[in-house]
Amino acid sequence: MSVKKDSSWEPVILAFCCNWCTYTGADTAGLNRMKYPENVRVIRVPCSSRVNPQFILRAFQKGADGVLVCGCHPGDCHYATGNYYTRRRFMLMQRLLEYNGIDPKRFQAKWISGSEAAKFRDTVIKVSAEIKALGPNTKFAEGYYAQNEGGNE
Amino acid sequence: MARIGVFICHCGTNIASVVDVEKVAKAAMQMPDVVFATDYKYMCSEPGQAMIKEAIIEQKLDRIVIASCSPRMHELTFRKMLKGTTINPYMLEIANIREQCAWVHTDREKATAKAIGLVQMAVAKVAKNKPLSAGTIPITKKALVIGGGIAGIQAALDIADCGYDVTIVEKEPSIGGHMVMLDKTFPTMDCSACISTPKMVEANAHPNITLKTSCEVEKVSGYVGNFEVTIKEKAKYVNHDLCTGCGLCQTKCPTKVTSEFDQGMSKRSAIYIPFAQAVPSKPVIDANACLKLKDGKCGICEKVCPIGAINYQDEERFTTEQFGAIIVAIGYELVNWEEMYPEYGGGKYEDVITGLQFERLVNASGPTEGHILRPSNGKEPKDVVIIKCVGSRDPKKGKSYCSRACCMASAKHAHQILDKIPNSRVYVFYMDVRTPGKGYEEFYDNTRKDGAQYIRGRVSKIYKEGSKLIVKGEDSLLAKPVTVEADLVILATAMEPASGAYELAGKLGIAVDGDNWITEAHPKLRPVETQTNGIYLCGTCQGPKDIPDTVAQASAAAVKVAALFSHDEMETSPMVSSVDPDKCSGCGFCVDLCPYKAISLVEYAGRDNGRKVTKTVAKVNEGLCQGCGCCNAICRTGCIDLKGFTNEQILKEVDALCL
Amino acid sequence: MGNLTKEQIQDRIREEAKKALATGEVSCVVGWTKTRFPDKTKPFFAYTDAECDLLVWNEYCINSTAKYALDDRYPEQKIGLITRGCDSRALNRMLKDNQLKRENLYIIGVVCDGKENPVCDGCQHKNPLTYDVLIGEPVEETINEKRFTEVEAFEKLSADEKYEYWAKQYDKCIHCYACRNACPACNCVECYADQYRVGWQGKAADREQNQVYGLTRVFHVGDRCIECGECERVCPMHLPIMRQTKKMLKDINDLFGNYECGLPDDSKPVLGEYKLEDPDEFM
Amino acid sequence: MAIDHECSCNKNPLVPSLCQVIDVKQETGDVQTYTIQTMDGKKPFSPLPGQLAMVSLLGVGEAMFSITAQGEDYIQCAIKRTGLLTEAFHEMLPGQVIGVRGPYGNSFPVDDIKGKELLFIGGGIGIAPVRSLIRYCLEHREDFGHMDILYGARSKSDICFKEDCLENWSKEPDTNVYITTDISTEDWDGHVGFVPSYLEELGFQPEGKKVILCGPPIMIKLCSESLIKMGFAKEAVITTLEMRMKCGIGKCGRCNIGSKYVCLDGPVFTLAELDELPDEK
Amino acid sequence: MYLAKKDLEKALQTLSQKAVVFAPILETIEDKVSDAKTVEKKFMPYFDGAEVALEGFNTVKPPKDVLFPNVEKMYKYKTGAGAYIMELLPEDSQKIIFGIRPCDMRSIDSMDKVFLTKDYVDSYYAKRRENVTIVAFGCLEPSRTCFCDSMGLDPNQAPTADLMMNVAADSEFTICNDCGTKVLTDDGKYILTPQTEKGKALLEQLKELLSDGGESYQDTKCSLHIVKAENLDEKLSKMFEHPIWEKVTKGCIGCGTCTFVCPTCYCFDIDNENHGAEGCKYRCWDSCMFSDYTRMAGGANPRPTKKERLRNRYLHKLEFFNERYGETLCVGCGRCIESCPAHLDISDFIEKASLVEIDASDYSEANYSEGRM
Repeated sequence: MSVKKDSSWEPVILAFCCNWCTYTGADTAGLNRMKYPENVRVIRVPCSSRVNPQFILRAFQKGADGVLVCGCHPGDCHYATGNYYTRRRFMLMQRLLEYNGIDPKRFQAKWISGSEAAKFRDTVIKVSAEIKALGPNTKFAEGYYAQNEGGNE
Repeated sequence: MARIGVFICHCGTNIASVVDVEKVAKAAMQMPDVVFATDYKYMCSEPGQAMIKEAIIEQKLDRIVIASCSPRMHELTFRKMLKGTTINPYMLEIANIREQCAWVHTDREKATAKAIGLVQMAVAKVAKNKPLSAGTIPITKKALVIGGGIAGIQAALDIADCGYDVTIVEKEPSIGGHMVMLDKTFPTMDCSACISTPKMVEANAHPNITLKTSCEVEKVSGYVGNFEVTIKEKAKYVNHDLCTGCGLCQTKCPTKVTSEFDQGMSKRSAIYIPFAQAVPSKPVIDANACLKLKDGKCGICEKVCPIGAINYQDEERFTTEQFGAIIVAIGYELVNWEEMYPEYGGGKYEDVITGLQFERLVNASGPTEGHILRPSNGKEPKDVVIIKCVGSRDPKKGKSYCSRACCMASAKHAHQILDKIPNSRVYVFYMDVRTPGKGYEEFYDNTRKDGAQYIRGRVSKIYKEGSKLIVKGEDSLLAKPVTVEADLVILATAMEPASGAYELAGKLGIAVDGDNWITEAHPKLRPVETQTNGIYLCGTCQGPKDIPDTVAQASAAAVKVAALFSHDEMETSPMVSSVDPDKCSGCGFCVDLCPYKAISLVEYAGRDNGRKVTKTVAKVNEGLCQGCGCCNAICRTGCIDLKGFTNEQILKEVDALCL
Repeated sequence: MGNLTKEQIQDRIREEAKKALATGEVSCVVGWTKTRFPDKTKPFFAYTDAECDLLVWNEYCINSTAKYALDDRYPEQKIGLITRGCDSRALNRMLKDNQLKRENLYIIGVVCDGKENPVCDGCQHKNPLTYDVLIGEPVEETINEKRFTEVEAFEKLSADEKYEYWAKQYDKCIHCYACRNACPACNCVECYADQYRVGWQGKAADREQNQVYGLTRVFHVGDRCIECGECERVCPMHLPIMRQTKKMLKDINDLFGNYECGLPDDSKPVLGEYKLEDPDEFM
Repeated sequence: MAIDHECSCNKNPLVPSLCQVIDVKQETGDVQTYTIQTMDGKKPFSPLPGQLAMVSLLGVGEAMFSITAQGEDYIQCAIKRTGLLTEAFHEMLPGQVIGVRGPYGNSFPVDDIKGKELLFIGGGIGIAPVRSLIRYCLEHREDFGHMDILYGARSKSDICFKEDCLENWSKEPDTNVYITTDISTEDWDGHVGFVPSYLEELGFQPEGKKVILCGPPIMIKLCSESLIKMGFAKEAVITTLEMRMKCGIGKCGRCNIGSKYVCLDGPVFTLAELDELPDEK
Repeated sequence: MYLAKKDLEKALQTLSQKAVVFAPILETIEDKVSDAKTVEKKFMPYFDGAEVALEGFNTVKPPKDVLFPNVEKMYKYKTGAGAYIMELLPEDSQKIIFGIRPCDMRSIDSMDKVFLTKDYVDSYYAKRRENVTIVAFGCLEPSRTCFCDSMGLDPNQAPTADLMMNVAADSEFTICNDCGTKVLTDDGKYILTPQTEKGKALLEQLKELLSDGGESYQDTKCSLHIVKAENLDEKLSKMFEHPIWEKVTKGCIGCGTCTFVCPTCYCFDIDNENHGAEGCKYRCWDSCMFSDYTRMAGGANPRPTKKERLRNRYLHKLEFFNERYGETLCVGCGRCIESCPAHLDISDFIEKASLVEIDASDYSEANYSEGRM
C-alpha cells in the first residue's frame, strides 16, 4: 500500500476512539448501516485521555494524512474526568501543529457519544473530505519509500 | 518471534458479502509474524471456536487475531475460549471488520483493503501483547451504608440478612430519614411511620448491623473489598452507653428551639430525642442551643440525669474501619423555595408551607396532633391551594428535572384535606400529572372524584389580603387568569441532592452530574453501581424517586454487595496501569491526575548513578485502577504503562495503519 | 543588584561559599570559574577554600547551575548552589516535581545583573526566589511586554512558510540532546527518546525524527518551562528552540489564564489539571 | 584512494546471512539453546572455541552470543532471557528465519593449553562459551591432560546442558565433573554451595594446569582471588568478558575496555591481560 | 601551479561536472519574523551560485559525514514468508571534498585506520572512501580554539590529502566584513600541489584554469598553544583512577555535542526501521556520552555516570587510540571547545593531565589554574 501520490489517492486517517463513547458510537453506526468513507481507521483506546500526543506525531511521521481523537463529551467520561485532560492536551496540540505548518484540519478532536452514531458518520465524512482536499501529508512524513531504492543519501 | 494466527469471520454474509475474506486471509499470511491465517463462516460458533483451538495446537500459535464483529461483542467470548488452551486469554486482539467495515461500506475492493488494514493493525498490536492474569484481592465482608433513611435501612437489613456485617452511618441523631416524617404513603395510604419504624427498630436490633448516628464519613481510601473509612462521630454530650433514654433531661431542659423533625412547626429542647420513635431513642445535646455549652450556665440536664450520662466535655471522635463495600444512600433535601420564588412570599407568609410541613401537620404525632390547622392562626383552612413543580421542571428559577414523587404526594395531600376537613376545597395547580406507578392513576382519579380541582398552569403570585392568601395564576387550558383566595397553600417543592453530596462524592471518588445527583455506572444496566468498583448507590441520592423505587433500589444494591461478599476474594482486571520503578522519577504528576486515587508515591530501593538509594516512585494500586490510561499519556518518561494498551502496542498499531 | 559592583558580588560569593563549606554540611558549592577565554566561564565545583577563590561573577556567568543538583538526587551532603533568578526558578521547578529535596540544597542567591545572553533581555525575575542567603538587594521585578511578540509574529506566517522555516532548522539538528540535558524541566531518569525498544522514536537524526523530537520536547516541557533559555543557548546548531516552547506557553496563557513556571506558588503544570469551564472546541 | 580489501571475511562484514533455527532446546527456565543452519542446510561458518556469533532477529534486533557448540552442519548458541530482545529470541520455534554473522572475537588459546591439565569453571549461563572449548578438548582428547569441570548453577533446574554436565562429561576418560548449586532443593543430592567456596574446598594444584573461568562478574572476581590464593599464575587463568556490542568487528566503539575491543580482541582474556586493562569490567 | 581566486568558481563548476563537490558553503536561513538571519558555514554539495567560503574559520561540523553519514542504510530485509536480506551499498558516484582543513584531513586518516584496518574492512566506508578525492586547504586564520599544531599537526599542510591547496606566499589579505577574519584579496591566488594520483587527475581536469609557478603560504600558526606532555598517552595509562577525573568531568551535562562536532568520533549504533514485514537496518552516529551507549540488556552499565563516560572519551582520544593505532585521536580542531554547552575544554584537560602528578591522591583545580589562562 505504498502507492500514495497517484490520482486515485486516498488519505490515511487514523481515529483514536475511546472504548466507551466513540467506539460504541462507531459500532452503532455499523448497526444502523450508516455509510462513510473507508479511509478512516479506528484505533480503540480505553479513554481519550490515553492518547499520548506523541502517538499523533508518530502517525504523521509514518505518513498518516489526518488524525482524529474522539471521546466522550466532557462530563460524560466513563472515567469521570479523563476527557478534561484530553481537551487541554489537544487544544494545545492542534495549535502547536499549526505553528509548525500543519493544517489544523489534519488533526482534529471531537466529542462523540455512544448514541451519536450519526455524528460519528458525519464527522468521518467531513474530516475525510477536508483531508482529501488538502492532499497528502508531506510535511512530517518520513521518506521511507523514496529513499529505499538506490541505497543511501 | 511471535507466532500469530489470524482468523477471519464471514459472520454468515454479514462480513463476507462486502469484504473478500479470502483475500484478507491471504494478505494476513504476508504480515510479520503471522504463521497461519484462515477464514470461516462463524468464528464465534462452536465449530469456529474448535477450529481456532485446533489451529493453536497444530500451528503452535502463541497469540491470535480474530477479524470479526466488534470486540465489544465477542471479545469476552473468545477470551473465555482461550482459557481452555495453551494461550493466555489476553493474547488476543480483535479486528472489527463488521461494525466498522462491512456494515458501513459498500465498495468491495475498498472495504477489503480496509479490512486488511484493520487486521494488520491487530496483528501489529497482538505481537506486543503480554500474557496477563487477573490478580485477586481479599474482600473484607463488611459493608458501610452511608445514610440511614429508608434506602439505607433497607439495604442494610438485606445485607445483614445475608449474614454480613453492616454499619450505617447517619449524620442525624436518629435514623429514619424523610420517610418517618411522612404521614401516609401513596397510593395505599398506609401509615408511613407504622411501616418504617419497625424497620428502624429491626435495624437497631439486628445482630449484624451497627448504627452510627451523629456520624459522618470523613475520609475514604482503599478500593473494592478493602476500603478504609474514617468516620467522624460528632460530639453528642450524652454517653449513649449509659443513657437509658428515660427522657427526663428533655423535659427539664429550659431551652427550646425549632424542631427540625417537625420542619420548624414545633419546638424541641436543647437536649433532645428528635422524635418519639427515634432510633436510637437517646438524646443528644444541640451545642448551638445548649446554655451550658454556649455560656457555661444551666447544667440542669446533668443534674437531673439519674445515671450521669451527660458529658459536656464530649468531643468529636474519629475511628477508622475496614469495609468491603460502600452503599451511598444519602437521600435528598428540599430546595430552598424561599429564595427561588420570592413571588410566593419567599417565606414570609406562615400559611404557605411545603408538602413536608404539611406531612407533619397532618400527622397524629405532629405539632397539631394530626389536625390540619393554619399555622398563622390555628384555624382549620377551608380553601387550600396545592402548587406543584415548585422548583422542578423550571430551569429558569429552579431545577430542570422532574422530582417524580410530588404529583402523587400532592394528590395524597388533596385527598387528606378533603377527607379530614368537611366542605373544604382543594385547588391543585399543575403542569402535568404524572402517575406512572401501580395504583397511582387510580389514586389520582379518586382524588379528583373526591373534589380536588386540578388547574393546569403555574401560579404567578401569592399575596396576603387580610387573613386570606390570594393565589394568582393562569388556567392555561382555558387561557384565562385564575385567582383563588386560599387559607393554606402547600408547595410541592423539588427535591435536590442532600447537602454535602458533592463533597462526599469527592471523598469516595465517584461522579456526580450537573445537579450533584450521584451518577450510576450505567443508566440502564448498572443502575445501582457507581463508577468506582465496590461503591453502590440507592434511593434519592441518585435522583428523585418515590419510596417503592427507593426500597427496590436499596435491595438491588444490597444484592450487589451480597454478591461481592459471596466470594472470599475477587478477580481484578489485569488491564491496569503499572509503573516501572527504575524509570520513574517520582514527579507525582500521575498521582494528582488519577480519578480513582489509585496512584501513590512510595519508597523504593533503587539505583542512582550506580549507587543504591531509596527513591520515591509512583505505584499503582491495582485494585483501584480502572484502566483509563490517563496517567500514561501524562508520564513523560513513559514509565507508567497500561497493560493491554501499552505505549508500544499503540505505537505499533499506528505504524501498521500507516503502512 | 542594589549597590554592589561585580567585584563586590564576586567577593561575597567567595565568602559565602567558604562559609557554607565551613559548616561541614555542604560538600561543594557550584558556581562559575574563568576559562582560558575571557568571554567564557564554566560551571565550577568548589570543594575547598582555595577553590572557592576561583569562583567568579561576571557578565559571562551564563550556564545554569541548577541542573547540576540533579546529578546527585540523593546526596550524602548538601549541595551548595550559586543561583541567579533563573536558577532559582529552575530549582523551584525541580523541587515541585519532587526531584530534589530542599534540605539537600544550600542556596546562595545572587540578585542577577543580567548576562551576555540574549534571553536575559526578557528576564522577569532577576531576584532569586528561593535561597538560604541572598547577595545583593532585590531589584524591582519587570514585566516583559515582548514575551510573546516573536511567537505572535511567527503565527501570522503562512503554513508553508512556517513549515519551511522549521524544516530548515530541524535539518540542522544533530540529535545531541544538549537542549534536553540542559533543561531544568527535563528531569526524567530515562528520557523517552532513549527508550529505543519501546519505539517512541528512532535513533537516526533526520528531519522527521528531529521534528518529532522537537515537538515532543515542547509537550514535555511546555507547561513547566521557566523560560531560562538554556536549551537555545546550548544548542550547537543554534536552533531557535525557545520559539517552539514559547508558543505552547503563549497558548496556555491564552486558553487557561496567566501562567508562569518556577514561581514559589502551588500551581500545578497545566496539563496536570483541568477546569470544568475550560474552553471547548471539540463539540 | 585505493583500498586494499583485506577484510578477513571477504564480504561485507556487517550484513548477516539468512539462516534458520532447526532446533530449540529449553535448557532451564530462562535459557534456550538454538541449533542454527544456513537456509540450504549447511554450517554457517566454522568458529573456534570461544568465538561469538551475531544473531539477528530481523525486524527486532541483533545481539552477540557465544557459540556453545558446533557440528558438521550446524552451530549452537545458548541464549538467556534478560531483556526485551532476548525475550523475542525466546519466542523462536524451529523454522524461524534469522540472520547470522560471524564468527567474531578471538578464541580460547587452544595451542597454549595443549598438553596441559585443564580446569574449567563455569557459573550459570557462563558455561556456554566454556562448553565450546570442553567439546573441542573432548574431540581432541589426546592433546590435553587431565580435565576437571566445575560448574555451579542456582539450583538443579538452572543447570544448563544437563546431559553434558550431569551425564556425558563425567563418562569421558580422565575427566572429573563437579557440580554445585547455590541453593538446596529436593531434587538435588549433589554439592550445595557457591562456586568459589567449592573451588577452595576442592583445592586444585596449580602445577601444569590452565584454568578456563566463565560466569557472572562476581563469580569471576571471587574465583580469581581463590585461584591466585591457590597459587595459580594470572597467565594461567583464562576468562571471557561481556560488553554491549553492536558491530562485532571493532568499529562501532562501544565495547572497548581501554584500547581493547571485547568483540575483536576478546572476549577471551587471561587474568594477566585483564590486569593491563583499565578497571571497567 | 596556481589557481586565481577569481577562477575558483569556474574550477568548482568544472569539478562538479564529474563529481559531487562538497565545499564549505555559507547557508543562510531567513527568519521572516526578525531581522536575525542565521548564516551557517557547512560542507555541502556545490551548486551554481553557492557562496563558497574557503577562508575564514572552519565549519561548525566537520565534513566527516561525506564518508561516514549520520544515517546509513546497511541492508533491507523481509521477515516471514519469502524472507530475504539485501545489502545496500552506497552508490558508485564520485565525490570531492574541497577545502578540507589539515585537522579534518588528519581525522580522515584516523577514520581510515578504524574502518579499513584491523582484520575487518567496513564495506560502506570503503566504498565511499574509494570514490572520494580530497582537496585540502591550508588554514589562513585559525579560530581561537584551534590547537592542532600542539597535537603535532601543521595547519598549513595536509600530507595525506590528494591535493593540497594554499594561498600564495605573496598573498595580500583583507578582513572579511561578515566574519571578521582574514581572507585573500580578490586578485589572490591559490597554490595547488598534487600529492597523489587522484590529486593529479583532478589537476588535469582543471588544467585550463591553472598557471605555473607560485610559492605557497606556510606561516599560519594556531592561536592556542597548549602544554602537552611528550608521552601523555603513557602517562594517562597510569591515571585511570586519578582524582582529576572526578573534577574535570563535573561540569559535563552528558550531551552528544562534542561527539557530533568532532571530526574523529566514529562510533555508531545499529538499529532497524520496520515497515510491516519489511524493513531496513541502518547505522547512525552514536555518542559515548549517552547513558544508553554501554547499557546492557539487563540494565547494568559499566559506565554509569558521566565521569566514566567522559573519561572514556578523553582517554579514547588521547590514550587508547594511540595504543591501538599509534596516533592521537584528537586533532586539535577546537570544535568541541567552541560548542560545548558547559564550556568544557579538552585542551585544558590535556594541559592539566600533562602537569599533574600521576600518583597524586588529591586534585585541586586551584593548583593548576594560574599561569595558563
